[in-house]
Amino acid sequence: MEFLLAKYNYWFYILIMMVGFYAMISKNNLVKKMIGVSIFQAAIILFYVSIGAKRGATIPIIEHGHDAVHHIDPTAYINPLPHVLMLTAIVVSVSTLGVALALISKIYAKYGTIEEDEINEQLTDV
Amino acid sequence: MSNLQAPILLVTIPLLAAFFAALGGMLHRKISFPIALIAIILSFHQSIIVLLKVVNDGVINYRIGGWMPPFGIEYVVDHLNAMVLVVITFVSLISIIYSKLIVERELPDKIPQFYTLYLLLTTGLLGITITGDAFNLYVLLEISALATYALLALGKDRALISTFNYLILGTIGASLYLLGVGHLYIATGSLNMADLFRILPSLSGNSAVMVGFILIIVGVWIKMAFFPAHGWLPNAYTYAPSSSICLIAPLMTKVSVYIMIRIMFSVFSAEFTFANIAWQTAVVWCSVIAIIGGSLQALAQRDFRKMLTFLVVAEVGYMVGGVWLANEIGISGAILHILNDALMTLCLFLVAGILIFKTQRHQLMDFRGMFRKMPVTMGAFIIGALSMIGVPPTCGFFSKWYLIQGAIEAGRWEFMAALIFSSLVNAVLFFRIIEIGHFQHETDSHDHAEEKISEAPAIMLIPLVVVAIALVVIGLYTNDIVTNVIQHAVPVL
Amino acid sequence: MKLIGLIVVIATGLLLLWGVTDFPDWADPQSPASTHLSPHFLTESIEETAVPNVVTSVLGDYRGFDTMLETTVVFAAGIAVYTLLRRSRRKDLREKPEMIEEELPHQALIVKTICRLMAPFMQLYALYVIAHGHHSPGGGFQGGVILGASFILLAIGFDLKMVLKRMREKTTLVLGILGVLIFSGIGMVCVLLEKNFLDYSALSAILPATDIIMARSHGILGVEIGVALAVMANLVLIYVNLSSDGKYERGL
Amino acid sequence: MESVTSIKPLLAILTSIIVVVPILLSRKHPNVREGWSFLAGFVKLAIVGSMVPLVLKGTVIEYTMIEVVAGVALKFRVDAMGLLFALVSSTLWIVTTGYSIGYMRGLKEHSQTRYYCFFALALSGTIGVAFAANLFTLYLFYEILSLATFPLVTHHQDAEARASGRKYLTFILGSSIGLVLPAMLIIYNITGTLEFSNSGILSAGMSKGLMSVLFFMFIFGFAKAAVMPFHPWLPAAMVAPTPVSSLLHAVAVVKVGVFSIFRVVTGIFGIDNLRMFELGTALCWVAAFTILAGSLVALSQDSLKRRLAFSTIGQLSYIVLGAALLSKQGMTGGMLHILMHAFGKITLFFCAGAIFVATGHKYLSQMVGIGRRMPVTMTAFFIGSLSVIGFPPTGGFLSKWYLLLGTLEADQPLMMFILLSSTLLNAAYFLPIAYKAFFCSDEEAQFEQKIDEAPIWCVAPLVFTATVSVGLFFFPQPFLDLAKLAVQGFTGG
Repeated sequence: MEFLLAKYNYWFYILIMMVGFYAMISKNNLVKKMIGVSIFQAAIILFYVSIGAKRGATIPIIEHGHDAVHHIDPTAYINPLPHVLMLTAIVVSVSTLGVALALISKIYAKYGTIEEDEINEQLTDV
Repeated sequence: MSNLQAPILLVTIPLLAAFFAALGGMLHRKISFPIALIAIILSFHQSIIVLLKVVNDGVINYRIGGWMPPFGIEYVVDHLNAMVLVVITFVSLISIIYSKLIVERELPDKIPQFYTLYLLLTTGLLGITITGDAFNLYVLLEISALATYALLALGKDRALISTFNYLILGTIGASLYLLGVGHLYIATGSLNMADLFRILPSLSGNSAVMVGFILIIVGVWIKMAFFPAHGWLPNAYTYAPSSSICLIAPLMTKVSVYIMIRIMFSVFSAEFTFANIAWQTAVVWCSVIAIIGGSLQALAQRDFRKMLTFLVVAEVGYMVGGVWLANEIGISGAILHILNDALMTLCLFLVAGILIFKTQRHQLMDFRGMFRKMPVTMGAFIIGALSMIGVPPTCGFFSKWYLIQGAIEAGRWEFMAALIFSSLVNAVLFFRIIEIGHFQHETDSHDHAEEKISEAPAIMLIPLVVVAIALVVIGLYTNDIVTNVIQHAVPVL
Repeated sequence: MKLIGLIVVIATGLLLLWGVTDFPDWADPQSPASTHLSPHFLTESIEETAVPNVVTSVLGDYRGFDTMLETTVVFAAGIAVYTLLRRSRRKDLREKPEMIEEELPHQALIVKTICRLMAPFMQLYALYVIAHGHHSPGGGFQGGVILGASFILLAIGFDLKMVLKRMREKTTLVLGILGVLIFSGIGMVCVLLEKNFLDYSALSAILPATDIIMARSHGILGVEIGVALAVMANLVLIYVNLSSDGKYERGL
Repeated sequence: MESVTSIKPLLAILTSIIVVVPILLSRKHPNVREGWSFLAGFVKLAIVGSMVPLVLKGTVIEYTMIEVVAGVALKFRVDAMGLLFALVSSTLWIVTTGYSIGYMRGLKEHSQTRYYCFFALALSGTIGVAFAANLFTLYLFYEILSLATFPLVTHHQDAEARASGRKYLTFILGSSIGLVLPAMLIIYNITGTLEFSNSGILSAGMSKGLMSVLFFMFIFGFAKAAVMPFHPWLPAAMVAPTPVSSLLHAVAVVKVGVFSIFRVVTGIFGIDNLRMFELGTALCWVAAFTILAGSLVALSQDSLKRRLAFSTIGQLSYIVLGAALLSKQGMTGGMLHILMHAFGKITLFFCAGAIFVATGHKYLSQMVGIGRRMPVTMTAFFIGSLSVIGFPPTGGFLSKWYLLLGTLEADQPLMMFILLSSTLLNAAYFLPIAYKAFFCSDEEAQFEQKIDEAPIWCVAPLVFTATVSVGLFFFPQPFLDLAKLAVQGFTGG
């Protein structure tokens, strides 16, 4: 129990990620697939941000930064690096989503549907 | 500290040019081509400088922002990626010249966008190759991926839906990679490859590290279309516009293979990677299936481009299998094959592009009478085909040579058999086409009046001829390439 | 297919679970991630860049190159969407004559008014977020997104034409390019000043009365402005194209 | 053995590659075009001939171009055996060029430029094999020859040519990629070199199983030697124009096959090893079977060229047998037979072609009494037959004599019996042709008693080769010296 609680963030990220992953693989609707992708990426972000957490620490903005040089205690602030990385990852996922939606919108214009099986039917008919 | 700027320039020149191509394109659509061309020529020049420097003086480290790694991002150029960089810029240069007319015909109203995306893709591939930071690699992976999606989706027929599938799988692959990097980060606290390499041996047996390794490798496999995750590639590449496929098909899979090699040996170590014999065997068998399956599928195709895409899948098997043979010769072969396969795939796709440009078609039957109509194109085609089959002195023979030597050394007869089998199938594939080109005429075969030669324009033909000549020259200089470059890139086992 | 999917998902999940067993506990101050790199950033940030917000200094300077590339990602996405969707030929525009005349947004007076009132404040706040990123949570991305959102809000509240009047297609494109150009341009200036790429300390040579440390701080600010522009413009670009299907007419 | 470095071997090979350019340029002027072919022929012969005195002194001429893989170079080495073969091929190229003029123009064939180009290329391949210093170089030129002869074999570009071309490539290319290539790689892996050495490069310590497998991979892999069951391509290739059949499928291509076997037997495996493992005897049986079966099948053929083809299959195995006997006299005989059979068989093919040009007949049943119309041709045919049968005073007698001595020396009386019985069979399928041509009643005769020969360009070459066949009986020097010298080298005597 102790063990489970100590890492509960990580258990949850896996759970969320697998929900997204399943949607990506198994959903028939292209938009739902993209929702899956978004969930998947959100889970990764959760994972990274969890890495950055530190007990008893605050956000990584140095207090009294512009006062005279004084000792800074690194344990007082959480790890900034994962946050930086995730800013990037968020942007990437938004970009991917944008391009994917553009594709879906073109697919819809061409086939009149965004259900994968119906599109495949049309393709095999030709 | 004024030091060599070539490593960063070769990436940033195409990047800046992408922006200028987009800006210039708004003024006049014809401006973007010269901008892109000049940028890629400069980048090619820089990559050669880097290669020579590495060969003469050894590894180059470049600290971006002047920060010490692992705190800042670092570029590391060693023998392995110096070679890949030259390959990328060379292929990019060849196909940008080649595709000028095709772009003007295929995408007349999207010329500036095309060149912007083209340059971004080149930047992405170069950056992936040169970076020494695991997370930076992910960002670049996404740049190249986004550019690829857009370029592929401009194609005809099924291009949209197959690009969408590629997008989903590509995103899964990249996300798994990112997740894997996260696992490494949580276990080590570092993102710099060299730093990871230093720390990881002390963490042997850590399950987070193991999972990280598996995630990264699987992610990269999906990206490179390695069996069994190869399904997306043939369709995505078949329907792509021929202007961009000459850049994408030769490079994307090769760069992914490069990432795999980089991760296996420069982040993890050879001892870690090859610790488990069962895994090794499984991967080699997968590549055997990829090679045999890819070849057989190629045999079943009637569309020239689709046939080539299945060959790309088979060639991925060559490289992955070669690396996982876990001996120096096999790995040398795989690295050599990155170079050789990029060029031969390029050569064949250039031929496909010319065929489409001239006839608007790309079935195998459309090669009818081509030997008479386009002798130069077909000459280059034959050289490319021989290289695929593995006939000396073309370069394809030599990478096969090393790969088979590696297979013998490792006692993996199944891999050797697969390679020989694929050579034979390739021989059938290409001679079938040569036969069509040689025998089937629209007119009577005993017609004395020579049919008019109608070649493609010189701007398309010259790049093709250059590539064809390169195939032979590189073949002949294999030993120099191996001793000067590749030998230093292979980890000591 | 669904069954295979399920199996793959469960297998992956189990693999990940196994990986977690060797993770350090959540929020453990002694975890490698918290002890390897981050103390350096936390303790040296002020000394080396004069930026108290460590996230900003890492984002803009230590890992500035990542940030530049992610700006490029947004740009790439913008261009990709634009390339895929934007219709320029007249023929395409004439297609699809059936447009459902949805009058609702035009009549929603309350919505319109609130949107109109909100927009300037949002933009002001966005500028604050960008400019104050050195000292408080915020920075180019966040500011850029808020800026972009203000335009999108207008587009939803009114219609696309209203936004396009204020921010033309060309302006959007130019701003998007300009943003990434500012970033990479600053990087190149550093190279021209014979330092490494993105080494802002080189800027002290051309900025009046700045030492190396402050040059870094200013460099970060310049870069953040570039990021903000690029993110705003490209988000708007993506939105406009997606919502009007590349016709730049009506929107949602 | 002392060795000299000289660029001559390379020049000899390049002559016929370079001449392709002027041939192509002068395609509009047939006389100039053929002039170039002649010129190249004489230059080549002069280069090859100029090396004779040196080699007869026991010197070896070497030239290394470039090291392509560690320990394996593109390297030429002229020794007695290679020079003997090169001398034969380049002499006969000139003769055949003359004959081609008569034949191709006589029949108004199409695509003559292509024909002469590939002919020249094929010759380069042949000389390259003759001068190869290692297995890699040999393989390279072997493949060049395979590919260069494909357009020649399928010259007519009709359905029959297509089917034959397919068979041709399947056997020739398939066996060389599927069998020779892996065998070569395995040997490289074991020994680290591919250089031919007089005592072989494989050590006696190898397991018998592996050595036998490798050995037969080579024997069957060099399918150009047409050892059964890898022979069907040869009769199929007879669809080619007769000059092609005569030079390539009596001299260049098939002799390259047996020459390669000779090289591998002596230079790779080494006579002592083969003796120890009794592989020579095994090969003897394979060869013996091919000799008898080839001769028996030849008896039943009505098409003259097919009969000649099966006769060739049998005769080639004489040479293989010569190698397999592993005795001094036997090898001398085998090498001499390369020469003797070449002149004899080419005469016969020339005659077949001349008959076809003059009368349009291909089948023996249509040639009764043809001696009345074409006495010169049929006399030459008779002499050629005698030489192939091995009847004095023709050159064929000498080689057969040495082969018979070889069987005695090797203590293989059964082989001697087979040789003798095959001689009877040879007589049985050749002599009736000549007999019926001259001695038949007026009712039987299908031709008028009026001399109407083929054009002079056709007849002169065959008269020449027939004369040489006889002449070689009286003046076998310097060929006999070369053969003896070569054998001395292998057996260390």
